[in-house]
Amino acid sequence: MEKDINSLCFMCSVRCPIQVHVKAGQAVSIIGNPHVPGIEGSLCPKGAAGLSLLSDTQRVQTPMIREGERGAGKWRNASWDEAMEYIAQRLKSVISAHGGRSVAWGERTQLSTHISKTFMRAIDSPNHFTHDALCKGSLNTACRSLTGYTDPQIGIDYANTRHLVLYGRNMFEAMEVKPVRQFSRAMENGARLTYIDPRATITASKAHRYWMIRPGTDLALNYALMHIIIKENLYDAAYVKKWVTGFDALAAFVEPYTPEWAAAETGISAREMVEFAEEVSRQKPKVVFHFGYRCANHENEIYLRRSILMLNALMGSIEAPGGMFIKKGPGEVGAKPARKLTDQELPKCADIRFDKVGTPDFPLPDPAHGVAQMLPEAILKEDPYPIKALMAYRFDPLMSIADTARTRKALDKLDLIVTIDINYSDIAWYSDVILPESTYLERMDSPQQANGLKPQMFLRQQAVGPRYDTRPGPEIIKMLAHRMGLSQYFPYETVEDLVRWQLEPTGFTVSDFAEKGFVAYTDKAIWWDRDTGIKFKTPSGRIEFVSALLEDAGYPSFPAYQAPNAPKQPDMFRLIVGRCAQHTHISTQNNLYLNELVSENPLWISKKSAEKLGIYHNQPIVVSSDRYEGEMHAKVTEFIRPECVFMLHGFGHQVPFAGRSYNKGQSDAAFMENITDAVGGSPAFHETFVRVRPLR
Amino acid sequence: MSKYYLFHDQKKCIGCQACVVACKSRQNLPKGPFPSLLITIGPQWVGTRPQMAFAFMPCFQCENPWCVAACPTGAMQRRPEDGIIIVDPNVCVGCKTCMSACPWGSPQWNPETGKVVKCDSCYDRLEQGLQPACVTVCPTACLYFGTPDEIPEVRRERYARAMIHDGEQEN
Amino acid sequence: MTDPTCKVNDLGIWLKKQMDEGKFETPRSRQQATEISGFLSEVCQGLAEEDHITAIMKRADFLASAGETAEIRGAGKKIISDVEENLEIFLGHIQTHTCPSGACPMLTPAPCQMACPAGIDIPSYLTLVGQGRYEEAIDVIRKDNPFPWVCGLVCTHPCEFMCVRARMDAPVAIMDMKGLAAEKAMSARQYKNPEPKPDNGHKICIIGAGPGGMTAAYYLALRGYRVTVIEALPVSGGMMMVGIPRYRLPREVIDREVAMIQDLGVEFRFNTRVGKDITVAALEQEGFEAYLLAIGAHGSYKLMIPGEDDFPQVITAVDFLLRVALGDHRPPGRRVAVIGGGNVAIDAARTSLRLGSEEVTILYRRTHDQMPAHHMEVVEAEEEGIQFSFLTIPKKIHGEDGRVTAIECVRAELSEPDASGRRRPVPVEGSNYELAVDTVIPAIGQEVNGSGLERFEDMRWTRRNTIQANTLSMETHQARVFAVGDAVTGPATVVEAIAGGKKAAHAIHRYFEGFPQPKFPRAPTRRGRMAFFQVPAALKADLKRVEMPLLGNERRRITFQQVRLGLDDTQARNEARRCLRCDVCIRCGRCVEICRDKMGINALELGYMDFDHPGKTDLKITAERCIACGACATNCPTGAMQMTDQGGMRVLSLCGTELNRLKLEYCEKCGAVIGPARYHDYIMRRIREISPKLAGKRVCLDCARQETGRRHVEMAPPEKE
Amino acid sequence: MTFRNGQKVEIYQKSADESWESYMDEFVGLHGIITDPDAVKNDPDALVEVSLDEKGTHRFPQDCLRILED
Repeated sequence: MEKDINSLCFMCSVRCPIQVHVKAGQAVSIIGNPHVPGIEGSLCPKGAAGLSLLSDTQRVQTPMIREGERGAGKWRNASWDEAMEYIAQRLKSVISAHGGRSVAWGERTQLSTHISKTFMRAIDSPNHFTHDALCKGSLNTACRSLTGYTDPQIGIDYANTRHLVLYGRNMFEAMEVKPVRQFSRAMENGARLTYIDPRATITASKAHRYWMIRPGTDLALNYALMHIIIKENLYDAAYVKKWVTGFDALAAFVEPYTPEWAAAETGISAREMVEFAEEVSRQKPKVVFHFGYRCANHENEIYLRRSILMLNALMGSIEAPGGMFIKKGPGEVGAKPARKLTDQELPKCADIRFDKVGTPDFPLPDPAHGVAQMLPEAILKEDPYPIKALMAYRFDPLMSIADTARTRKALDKLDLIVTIDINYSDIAWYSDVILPESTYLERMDSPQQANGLKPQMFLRQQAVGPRYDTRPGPEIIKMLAHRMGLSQYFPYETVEDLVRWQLEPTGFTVSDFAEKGFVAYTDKAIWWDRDTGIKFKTPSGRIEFVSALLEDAGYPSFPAYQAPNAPKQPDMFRLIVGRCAQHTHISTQNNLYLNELVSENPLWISKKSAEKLGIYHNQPIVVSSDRYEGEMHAKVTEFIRPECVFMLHGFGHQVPFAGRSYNKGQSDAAFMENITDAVGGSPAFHETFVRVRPLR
Repeated sequence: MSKYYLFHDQKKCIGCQACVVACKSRQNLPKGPFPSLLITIGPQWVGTRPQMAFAFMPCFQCENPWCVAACPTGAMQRRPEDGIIIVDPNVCVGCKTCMSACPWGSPQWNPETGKVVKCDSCYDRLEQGLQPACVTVCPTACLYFGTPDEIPEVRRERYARAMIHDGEQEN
Repeated sequence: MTDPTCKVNDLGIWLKKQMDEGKFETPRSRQQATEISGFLSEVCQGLAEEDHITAIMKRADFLASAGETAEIRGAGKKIISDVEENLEIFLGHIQTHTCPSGACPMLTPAPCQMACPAGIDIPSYLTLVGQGRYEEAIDVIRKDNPFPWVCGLVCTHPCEFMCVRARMDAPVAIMDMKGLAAEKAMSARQYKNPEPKPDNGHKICIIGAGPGGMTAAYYLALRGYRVTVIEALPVSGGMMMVGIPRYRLPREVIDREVAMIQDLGVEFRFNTRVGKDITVAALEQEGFEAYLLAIGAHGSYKLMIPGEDDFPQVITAVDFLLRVALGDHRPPGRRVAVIGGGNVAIDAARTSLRLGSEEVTILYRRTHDQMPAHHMEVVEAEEEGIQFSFLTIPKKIHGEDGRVTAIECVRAELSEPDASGRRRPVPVEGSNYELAVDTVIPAIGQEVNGSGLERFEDMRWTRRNTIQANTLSMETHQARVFAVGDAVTGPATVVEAIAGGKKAAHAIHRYFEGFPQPKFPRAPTRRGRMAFFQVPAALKADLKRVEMPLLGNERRRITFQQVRLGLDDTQARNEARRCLRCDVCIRCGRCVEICRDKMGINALELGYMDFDHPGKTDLKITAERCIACGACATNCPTGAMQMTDQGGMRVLSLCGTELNRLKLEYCEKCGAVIGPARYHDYIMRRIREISPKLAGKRVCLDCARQETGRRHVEMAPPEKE
Repeated sequence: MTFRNGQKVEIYQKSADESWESYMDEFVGLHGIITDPDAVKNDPDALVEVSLDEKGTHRFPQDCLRILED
């Protein structure tokens, strides 16, 4: 028997629609969902490697309970009952000694996040946090400060844009299939690409204009661009007049930031800046200054992200075809979204969060996600109170939070660490219990509310049964809740029950998804009227250059430009990090096919710097920061600025069971210092300096 | 040349290797063989622009295939119906002569089976009216597969389109 | 011949077929089946431990109980029942690393090892001897035979009959290599016992201190049993000591090896005949829980001719050799007639000569060629001056004054072959004559003397007057009583008795552990997979079997000095290199077939591979014809045939024999190896017609691909073209 | 028939002799070499030792053996 199952990929968090071909009960091929415009069968390499995740013998196959020391790798296989009983007993004793708030739950945001949030509410803990802040907490805050919307609520019309401007947004490597496909087509139709990055990536090689900017000076560039645009009247005056507040304050503020000044700071010529500003002005509003994807580089990150968004506003491109748009939900057409478990009546927790988000200490970050990198210090200093248990759900504090040694020290203080994961992640290896989750091909998940120009809803449908003794996340949490005596908040047995419950208010049923994998609330793109209808959610209802959110919290809307920190010693390099097309964060390095393509992360170092240090291409080198020293290989290249070095994120795994990735390359987190943008909430991953020397 | 033609529009290719992975996955291959390979050239500076190019290297399905001539066992065969060159694993003994004979390095060694594997243009998919796996998954749609008359005059069309748009926008 | 089948392999094949046919639709069951399949394959490759069985059964239980379809549950049940029914075979694969069926290539034992009744891992010890690692060689041998020195001197060596090298020229001198190992290890004080298991309290009584009884004593003692050996004679060794003359087997050799067994705490009681000096009831009183009868065959057949019982100078060979062994070194007479054509007759004759008899004649009913005695023994006897009188049938022994004076014989001739093809000696009427002798030693056969064993009432005897015993478990019909050696087989060989002793020790242990007794002959145990000797093909082919140096003829006639003087290190080193390593090369012929039939190159002429129809073997021809494509090595199921690149050469070797060696060429671009010129020439010839211009350029596959890729790209800014 | 060391033989039938054991049934049809004939007196009743191709060395009654070649 052969069949095609329309579902959602989960090799990364983008969740592209896929179609799985199933023959005699086995998944035999995966392609992009051909029913979805903009996908049409296509996949990225990670998506194409899905079957090797499914058949991987080096993933977690059964619940496991630690026997030796943490991290020593001595395990016994356990039944689900045994593992759940073990966790429940320990959780109960932690809660009875330290209260529900002593339990923290870290998670990579996903379709089932509402379930774990419900669990945490049920045990009266405020400490559910996600990976998001580590990726783009400051972007989230920046977006809210200007538009009242978060970044996921803002879309980009890649298909119709005439000019896309990317600040290190390496979109052809850290790729999302649909935007890549749409923008490739737009480029064929003449769309222009400007790419700004201290490192020349594949995206740079596709760009019409590439600026190898000095690292950390993007804000200087933007202040100068705004200076030019305002001075030369290159902005969309009507749009600004209608939808922007604080324009005059901005104009006054950028007055001193001339292109000549910025040229010295950024290494980009003033003439080029002016030409660029004139070009985008001609193309406006079909211009997108991309606000970024992973935006966690510097301590003033929020202000760079705000400046990018303000450039869009000056181009009048927010809520414009070929520009950006506010994503529309089912409410726009009078329909209802799927409900979530968190919509239930749940206990209200009176405690503050472990990361103090929402308190005067840390007012602006999004409490829906929290600030993950605060966890180690919170545990170590028991400030604001002791944290004693950590549930890590597809989230790895050891490799995602800067300063691994410090994080490990914090973990050592915990009475219980439980990991729910598909892979033997480093945190799984450092846990007390590992609960194996079924892969995305083996499970159904909560529906995905896909808001956009045309609100839709997608469903991950189970393609094949689980290969090992694994369970879907919602069922794992339900089992645990049951043991904790909290069943009343989890009105389902199977994921399908849950999905049915969630779909009830929508009028759709599970079977509606069978044919195409999604349902559409409307078939017509919804654009708000640019003269009257854009519903910004700021207090003023407009784009707030002068932000009430910031100013009310005591922060300036336009801080004076500060040059990036210089290295402590002249022989140090700024460490910058990034992604490649073949890997997702920390989760795919052990995948058979992806590992074969990219198995290690060499350190990019400029030819100039390498020559000075006597380092040749592929040479073993020692890289050291204040936090860590490790061996790598040098990738000597002309395509990176000499003051910085670069490494891919996600390597240096330390789990022997995941043999292909074990000890291959280095983890950027080990080198980094745990520094945070205190306003926006992101960590500053590009503020660590390292030394490099040849390995003797 | 088989009756089909695979065109790789290097301009659109971003070197992501989804094609390469899909190819391996379809044949369920272990570490080692790459029946299709993406070769990266560059980056190199062209003026102020870093330039990279990618060459997609499946089997070219030669008209007069050297691999077939070199194969002493008859395992390497050219399908009469469409000219696609396939290797019959039941006949292949792993002498690797096809690998050495092919000027493009197309036949690949499967260390698990001790036999040769190669790009067969996914003839099983073609028979079902589908496109080869590499073409199907390509995110930028830079791979085209079909009979030569079906292949679009990609470069000419692109030029025409660019002229129209640039005419609107630029001068 | 039908393809060999093995229950483990069969189950693996069946399971794979089920999976290929899509019978395991749900991934969980499919995964379980895949894992079972993997475990089965490990069992078949000798990579398994005993917990593999548990692991297989656990997964099969899952399929049988939680399988989603009736078909899957059925498959689970079949796997369980197959494993349970054939547990002996499964465990055999795991414990012995051999599968005598031939279906599991990695576990197929060498013919020599299979032929050895004791199942010694001959290829392994030959390798060790060839490396001068005598102590380890002795350890390997003693895992299966506690008498390497004895067997190194007097074994009938069935192994050499089966030696594959014999199909090329002559068998490897397996026995002599063993003797050398024992001598060298003993001399270097490296001949050691393994550590026995702790005392388990069970008491075993072994009756008879011959090779069978003492072998059982050795293996039982190692397993922690308390063993007592009861012996009627004043010496240990049984027939080894009192049947085999000293010039073949020095007493010290037996004594040293017996001492090793005594060292394990085995108690010996000499001069004690059961039923006479001690009763079975008394033994029961002592608390013996099991008995092993190893009494040998010390009775003699009679000539049944007049005069046989009338003179003290008529003495059976058995009695004569016993007497000499116990120290009576008087010559039996001046003119001695020995009657019979077997090894014992030769032994009696040569012993007489050494004691000073002036004329010793062997009288034999049939012809020289029909003598059952070992050929070398006959040759050596002839060299020493023993006379032979063939086609001679004794009729009567004459004497005077109570002394033998002559033996009357009649000449015989061979009949036409009868229905069974047998040519019988037929007396020639009137050809009687007398041979003047003063001593007659009949050596026409032995039998078991079972007196004293009457108390083992349930025990049964065969029509050959031997003890009836199951030859797999050595159990008799009497509970707790086992039997081995000549007492079971009738007069047989030392190594058979040793094999029986080892089987009996296993069986007695199984009896105490409550395990069922084996239903099939136990496969021998592979003790390792030794590295190959690297030997050039020409040397491999030309190395001749070592010639054992013999004691000078003059000394042989007058002393009991050992005749076969033993090998030296260099001889052993060369002899070990003659071994074809049939423990790895299973002679499946796949390499030959591929090279000849598939590749059409025919560079492998390995005629020795066929047992029934051995053909010509020419190890040197490979170097002339082979193109080093490696298909033979790729398809070799055991890794016997290997192709490696070393020192700038591509080398094809079969179990270390370097069949071909070609200079490597290198990629002009990156320096990677691209194989030898002859290989490329072969390909060029095949493609010449369609690529006439291609010549000279040598790049590796990766560079060829990169090159092509480079030629295919355009490097230009992504603007208007 | 007398058997001599080194002769190639076939187990061509089951033996009627009491010393034939059931596991030997599967030896029928196999070839082997005489490794220890009755070494004393060519007794047709004696058991002779045969090494079978790949199946080990055993003692057989003579009525199941047939000489393949000399």
